[in-house]
Amino acid sequence: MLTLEKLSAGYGRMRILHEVDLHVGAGELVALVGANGAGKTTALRSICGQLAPHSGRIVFDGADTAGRRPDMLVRDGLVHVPEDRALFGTLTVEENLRMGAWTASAGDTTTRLDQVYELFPILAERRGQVAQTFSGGQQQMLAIGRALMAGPRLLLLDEPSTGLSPKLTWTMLDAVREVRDTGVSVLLVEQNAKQALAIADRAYVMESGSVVLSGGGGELADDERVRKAYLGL
Amino acid sequence: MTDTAVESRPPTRPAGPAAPPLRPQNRQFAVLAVLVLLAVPLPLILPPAQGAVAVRILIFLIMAVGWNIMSGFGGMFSFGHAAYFGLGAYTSAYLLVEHGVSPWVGMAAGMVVAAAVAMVIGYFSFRYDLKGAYFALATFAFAEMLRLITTSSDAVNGAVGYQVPLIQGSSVGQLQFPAGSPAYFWIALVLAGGAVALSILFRHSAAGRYVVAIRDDELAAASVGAPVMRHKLLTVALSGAITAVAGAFYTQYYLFIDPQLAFGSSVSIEAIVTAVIGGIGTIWGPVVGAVIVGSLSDVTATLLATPPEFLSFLQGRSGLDVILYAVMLILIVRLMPKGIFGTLAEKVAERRRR
Amino acid sequence: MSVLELSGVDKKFRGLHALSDVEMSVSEGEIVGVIGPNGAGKTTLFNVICGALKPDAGSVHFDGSDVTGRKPEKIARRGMVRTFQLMRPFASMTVAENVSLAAQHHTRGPERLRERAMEVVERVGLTEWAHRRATELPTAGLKRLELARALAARPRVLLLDEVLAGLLPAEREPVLDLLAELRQQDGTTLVFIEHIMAAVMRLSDRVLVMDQGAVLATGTPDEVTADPRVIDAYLGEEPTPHADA
Amino acid sequence: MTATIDSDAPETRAPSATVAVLKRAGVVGALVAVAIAVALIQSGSGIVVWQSVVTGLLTGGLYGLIAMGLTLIFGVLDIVNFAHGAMLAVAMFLSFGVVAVTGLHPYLTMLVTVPALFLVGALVHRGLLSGAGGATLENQLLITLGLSLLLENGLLLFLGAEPKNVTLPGETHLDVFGAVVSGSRLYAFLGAVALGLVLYWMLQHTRLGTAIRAVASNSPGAELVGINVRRIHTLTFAIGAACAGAAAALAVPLLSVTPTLGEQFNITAFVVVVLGGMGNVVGALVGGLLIGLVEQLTTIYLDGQSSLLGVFVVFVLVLFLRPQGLFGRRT
Amino acid sequence: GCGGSAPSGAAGDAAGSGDGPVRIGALHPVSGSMAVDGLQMRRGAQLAVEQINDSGGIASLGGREVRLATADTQGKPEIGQSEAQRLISDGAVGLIGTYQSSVSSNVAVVAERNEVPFVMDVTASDEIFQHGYRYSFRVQPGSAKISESAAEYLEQVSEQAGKPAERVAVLHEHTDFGTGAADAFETAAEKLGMEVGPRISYDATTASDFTSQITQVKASGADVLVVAGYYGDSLLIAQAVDAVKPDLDAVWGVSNGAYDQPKFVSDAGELGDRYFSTNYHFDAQNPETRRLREEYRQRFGAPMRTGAVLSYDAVQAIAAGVEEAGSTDPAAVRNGIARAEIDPLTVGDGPVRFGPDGENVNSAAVLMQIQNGRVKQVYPPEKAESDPDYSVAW
Ligand SMILES: Nc1ncnc2c1ncn2[C@@H]1O[C@H](COP(=O)(O)OP(=O)(O)OP(=O)(O)O)[C@@H](O)[C@H]1O
Ligand SMILES: Nc1ncnc2c1ncn2[C@@H]1O[C@H](COP(=O)(O)OP(=O)(O)OP(=O)(O)O)[C@@H](O)[C@H]1O
Ligand SMILES: [Mg+2]
Ligand SMILES: [Mg+2]
Repeated sequence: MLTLEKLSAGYGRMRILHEVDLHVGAGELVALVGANGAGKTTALRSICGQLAPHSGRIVFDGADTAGRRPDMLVRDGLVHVPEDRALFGTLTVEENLRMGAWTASAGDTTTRLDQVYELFPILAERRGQVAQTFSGGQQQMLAIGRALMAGPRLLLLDEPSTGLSPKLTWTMLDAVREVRDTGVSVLLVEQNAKQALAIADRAYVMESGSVVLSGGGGELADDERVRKAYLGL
Repeated sequence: MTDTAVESRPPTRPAGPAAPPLRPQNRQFAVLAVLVLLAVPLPLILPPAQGAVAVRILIFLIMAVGWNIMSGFGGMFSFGHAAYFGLGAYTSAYLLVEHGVSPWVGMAAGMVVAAAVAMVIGYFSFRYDLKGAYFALATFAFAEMLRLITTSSDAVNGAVGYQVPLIQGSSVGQLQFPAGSPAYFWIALVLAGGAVALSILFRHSAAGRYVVAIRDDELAAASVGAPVMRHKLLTVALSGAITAVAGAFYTQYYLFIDPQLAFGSSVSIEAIVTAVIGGIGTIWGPVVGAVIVGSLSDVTATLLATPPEFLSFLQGRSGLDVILYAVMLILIVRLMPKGIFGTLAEKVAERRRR
Repeated sequence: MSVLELSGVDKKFRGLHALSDVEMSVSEGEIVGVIGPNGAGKTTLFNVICGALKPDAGSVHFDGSDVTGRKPEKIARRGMVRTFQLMRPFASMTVAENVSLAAQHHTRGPERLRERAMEVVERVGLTEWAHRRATELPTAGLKRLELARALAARPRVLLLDEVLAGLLPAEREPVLDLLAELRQQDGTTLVFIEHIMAAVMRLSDRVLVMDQGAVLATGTPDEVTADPRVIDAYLGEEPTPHADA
Repeated sequence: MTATIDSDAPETRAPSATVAVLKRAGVVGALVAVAIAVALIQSGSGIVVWQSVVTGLLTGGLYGLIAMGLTLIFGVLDIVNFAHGAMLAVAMFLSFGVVAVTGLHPYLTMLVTVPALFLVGALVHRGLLSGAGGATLENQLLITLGLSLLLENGLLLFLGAEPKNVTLPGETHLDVFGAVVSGSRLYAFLGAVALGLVLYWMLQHTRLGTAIRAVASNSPGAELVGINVRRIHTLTFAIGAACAGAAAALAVPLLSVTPTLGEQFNITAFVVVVLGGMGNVVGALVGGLLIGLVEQLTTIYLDGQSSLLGVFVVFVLVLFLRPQGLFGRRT
Repeated sequence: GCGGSAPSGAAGDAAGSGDGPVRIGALHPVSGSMAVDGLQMRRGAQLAVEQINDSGGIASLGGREVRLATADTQGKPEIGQSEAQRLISDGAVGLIGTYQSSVSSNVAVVAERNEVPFVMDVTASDEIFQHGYRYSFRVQPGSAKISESAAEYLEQVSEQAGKPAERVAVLHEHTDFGTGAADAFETAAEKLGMEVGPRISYDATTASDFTSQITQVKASGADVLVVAGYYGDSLLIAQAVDAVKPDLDAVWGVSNGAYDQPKFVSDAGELGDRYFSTNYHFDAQNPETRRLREEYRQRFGAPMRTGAVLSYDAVQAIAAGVEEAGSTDPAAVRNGIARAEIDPLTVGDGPVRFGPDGENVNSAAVLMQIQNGRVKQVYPPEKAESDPDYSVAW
């Protein structure tokens, strides 16, 4: 579904990622963990087309994404939930969700809206509320809901548990798993390594812009080096 | 489980460039001196009509230097510099016509008044944290208020404005010379040179460095001890004072001032256009801009008044010169988004780096 | 004697309680680590201390005098200087100019100023970059620049916001050494926010743990890392098996 | 965003926003009432003040009408479009031309001016304002300024400066409790209200409108849901220009059509935009009415002063007290 | 050639020594908001030059031709000043212009310092003539003169109609032009025993509706409304008068930019009927004027305005000055102009003759009224095409 080949990227001349190789298979939930500033977000930004790579290739669904803007990639089914959620703060919940389905037909919009409301009932309850008055956790749900509205085939999630209480974190990660179970591939960036690894099929560990470890989710969770890389313990 | 060795970042430490001179202003002063010296014989060479254009260029230059200090170095985009220009013009005209005060004293008084008003406007705008387009519109509103108030205020002759009385012969003290006298150009040259010198001095002073840092990042500057409000006020005061010089000299050269000429929005626009075309936030941008903008309208007018053969169909079509001017304006901005000097300087710097 | 003292500090952003009733006291020459989950309010705390934000309630005392709500530049000039988590270089200036700007309020004359700046630049290891534009620096360089700029302002209390984040383990060492040396040689008091626990453990005399805008715990590094509340809120524990996992 | 959120705040905040707007509207209304009362004392003639109020509101409608396109552009694109007045002039000439050639009813010329200006707007945005050259405030200012000079003098060059006038067929005057209201002004006012409502409806209830608001609210976010942000920008600019087209057809019976007529409205329109809150079309309408009133009352308060003085004083006060405008949100 | 190739040195050299055409400089705003009038005036001057050449050029110089050197002031004083300088250094023996008082003020100074005569065609401000300039002349009556005539005519016409004006409301634009006219009118009217009030000023650049001002006039019970304004605002005022229908005996333009224009008649239609205007005006009784205006209409497809006729007269004045002086030395031309007498195509009390202050001693204002869709001269009787109809249309 998604393959990064020796991807280097960064901001301006500043290079953050160094020759990253990474793969997400169809229907796979892959976790990407690493410390603050390791470059996880930068990797996601490059994949979704916000950031032009310095070198290397990003192949999505068999095609190189070079030169494609995020809105084009959304049409192909690659949807990114950014770290800052990028919600439309002045729009209502329902408007946010409907905007999520910008590329979809009217019929799809209605069915997906129902699905999202079923997944996050709180959103249905608050459908008329303006997004910027939402709490952090609610905003995070809305962001994921909005992404699902586009009917993604590959979902990039950047720290969806940020700002969530432990309980909500589990709800969230459960939801992510449910999404995966419907056949959507997921690339999940989480600082919350422990929990991310628990649900992931496979995982990569990143440090200072490079992938330093990879393997099955469970395997990595037991790895001493992962504990060290993540918590510094 | 795959395992990759921990890679460290490749060492990308180039040998740094050499230290810049300790006093970069020295070179700029040298360039300024050369420019001034080159300009001195101009009024003797140029035909009188072009001599007048040259003086106009110098007035634009002073205005643009003033604007650039506040909006270029300081990043506070003023759309109301007519206020300071007008205060300079009116203060000197008022003192001269109503009280017979020498225009030189009037000029100094105008600088003080303009600086004070700039600080008041600035204080309120900064206090209420107006930024970007809002700050620009606020400065515009103040300039317009001054225009409207002078227009209806009998104390300064209302809409009629002031006409500077003609004297016989020439007098440096009265700042008046026969028509076409090179003295006007020379005095303007000294004033403009002084303005540029001030802007060089300011840019490299401790205050100037603070101001640039505040423009780049206000909070970061404050966090290392830059007194923000004080330096912003200092900047607008200096900017206002320099612009007032242009206003006072304008009055003495053109011998006539009215509210529209002094405080009209076209004055503010001229200051902006000149500085932006030249290169905002640079020492030489306003200089380059003044030469280009100041002569642009003359060139287009001359071209259209007596067009070359293949353009003869243009002769006498009104509005065409302004259209030409507008097209050039848009082209320059589109092609050189950092102004003529700014863009060229960047290109040179880039080439040097390679 | 405590050089920095916070009592009852409260800060709200609209409905968001970013700091609630924070008490904190730092003694002269002490090194205090501040940890806590993302969004716990650590940076906000620094912002309040240094005058970038006015607290809604409570007071900040520096060196015995009340500096609550004073302007950032006043506080900086008195000797309490901070760095920024999201680096904020002066984009139009070179590295050396960035640093000398911070030194210019206590240094006269361009030669002295340049010497000062170059000393500091050297100290953080940016000598090769001294005369390049600050924006050309890589992340690690920018972090160093943040540190250098703060040092150049001659701090007595230095507040560091994640200066190690983004540095390779190898790159962290000299910075840690520098910080230790600062206290030793100059007697600087350090308060630092950090997620890299190894550094927190090694450097701090005392650790302050924040969560949801409040102080969750304080103590020595060992005490804190053993505190179940801290493990629960920040460090995390062994994965708990989930319902259907 | 972890820290505590007051648990029931979200529910209460949505309605409280409307309450706040209503409260603000109340304050504004009260201030206006006081201003009118003072004017009454000052002038001593009820009918004069009443006529001023009516005239102020009618002229205000015209200002609101002209400001609507501007506020859309300002709010979504952050572009201070100095060429808006010139585009209005272009549209007025077009309207005049259509009336002169075909004898169409002036209001029907909207069928021509709106699409034409839409096209002009799209071309201007694509050609001049998008991309790096049009990125900074000062560059936008110079480009739109150059454009306004270009349009004004283009009109002058090809159509001459002779003022052109269009009369409304069947112009009437109504008597509203003693105040005189001319039909054309009333229709323009109603047109402004209608256009405001149409725009409001478009922005609030259509897919495109929601997308425009989405782009204004968070353009990276909009890109991430598949919206072509640049296209929306161009579209918004074009719609803003088309509003000038609509305004032109409504205002053409009221004004002498000259190449420079836009200058007169540019500044007032900017004041109205800031007053109403950027991007807020209904705010623009309200702001317009307010400015219309302020102008009229200024002439009563300050005899011999330009009515603009009052406008600027109000403008500066609003900027200081509420930089986000009367009905805008602070970002 | 262009300015750049003009010879340097004292102004007048080129003209004095050359034997090419005699250059007369014409400065008008042919771009910007005043462009219509500017263009009209430039063409008027052009027609004068052609007329002079057709009738044999300057006789005292052996039939040398005259040429018009034109310049666009853009309505800006500083452009006007540098353009004036350019024309002078290109060898102009005299200048005409400039329509706007602020531009004329600047050009007058340039003329004075270069010692080149400057004959103003349209320039309302009287201020310029208070400095004792030797080289400034003006063909049109000054603002004060027009206003005084307006008051006088008002008194006489209203008296004759049996409805003597007692209370006069004044509506004027708020800059130099309108305020000056209103001030002078007020002084003169009060001297004649009329009461002036209310006086209402407005900003012509922003005003777009005058209903409340006219309501104020209506409420005041004034019986005459004096309007001193430009074209657009005066038209709006007429529309407001039509809407409010105040109880007036007459609407009385003073130096008004609209009420004596054929264009106003077509733009305002019925509303403008019976409006009065006191202003300088082309002499509708003079067959020469008729011929000229006819030619203008044929050549340029628009009616010739008074401003253009004044420019025609101004060029004639300079040509007469050259003729009189027999020289192209500007200083000599100046003296020639001061001595010359020219038959004007504008209304006057006699030939154009300049007094020591530079003003045309025989300039005069005439009262016009819109009657049956035409602008007619109605007062004083010796200039009248028909009798004034002291009444209103509504
Ligand atoms: N817009 C930007 N411009 C310049 N540098 C940036 C920008 N965004 C991020 N960086 C830098 O790139 C580096 C990697 O950042 P990135 O956000 O990818 O890390 P991350 O692994 O997602 O960290 P976190 O866990 O804190 O989200 C950081 O050092 C950061 O400072
Ligand atoms: N200016 C502001 N306006 C509104 N909310 C803010 C503002 N600054 C911070 N916040 C919010 O306050 C909370 C605390 O933020 P703060 O930056 O202090 O966290 P932190 O502890 O430094 O987190 P991190 O470890 O991610 O840096 C966050 O929810 C943040 O979104
Ligand atoms: Mg991240
Ligand atoms: Mg932080």
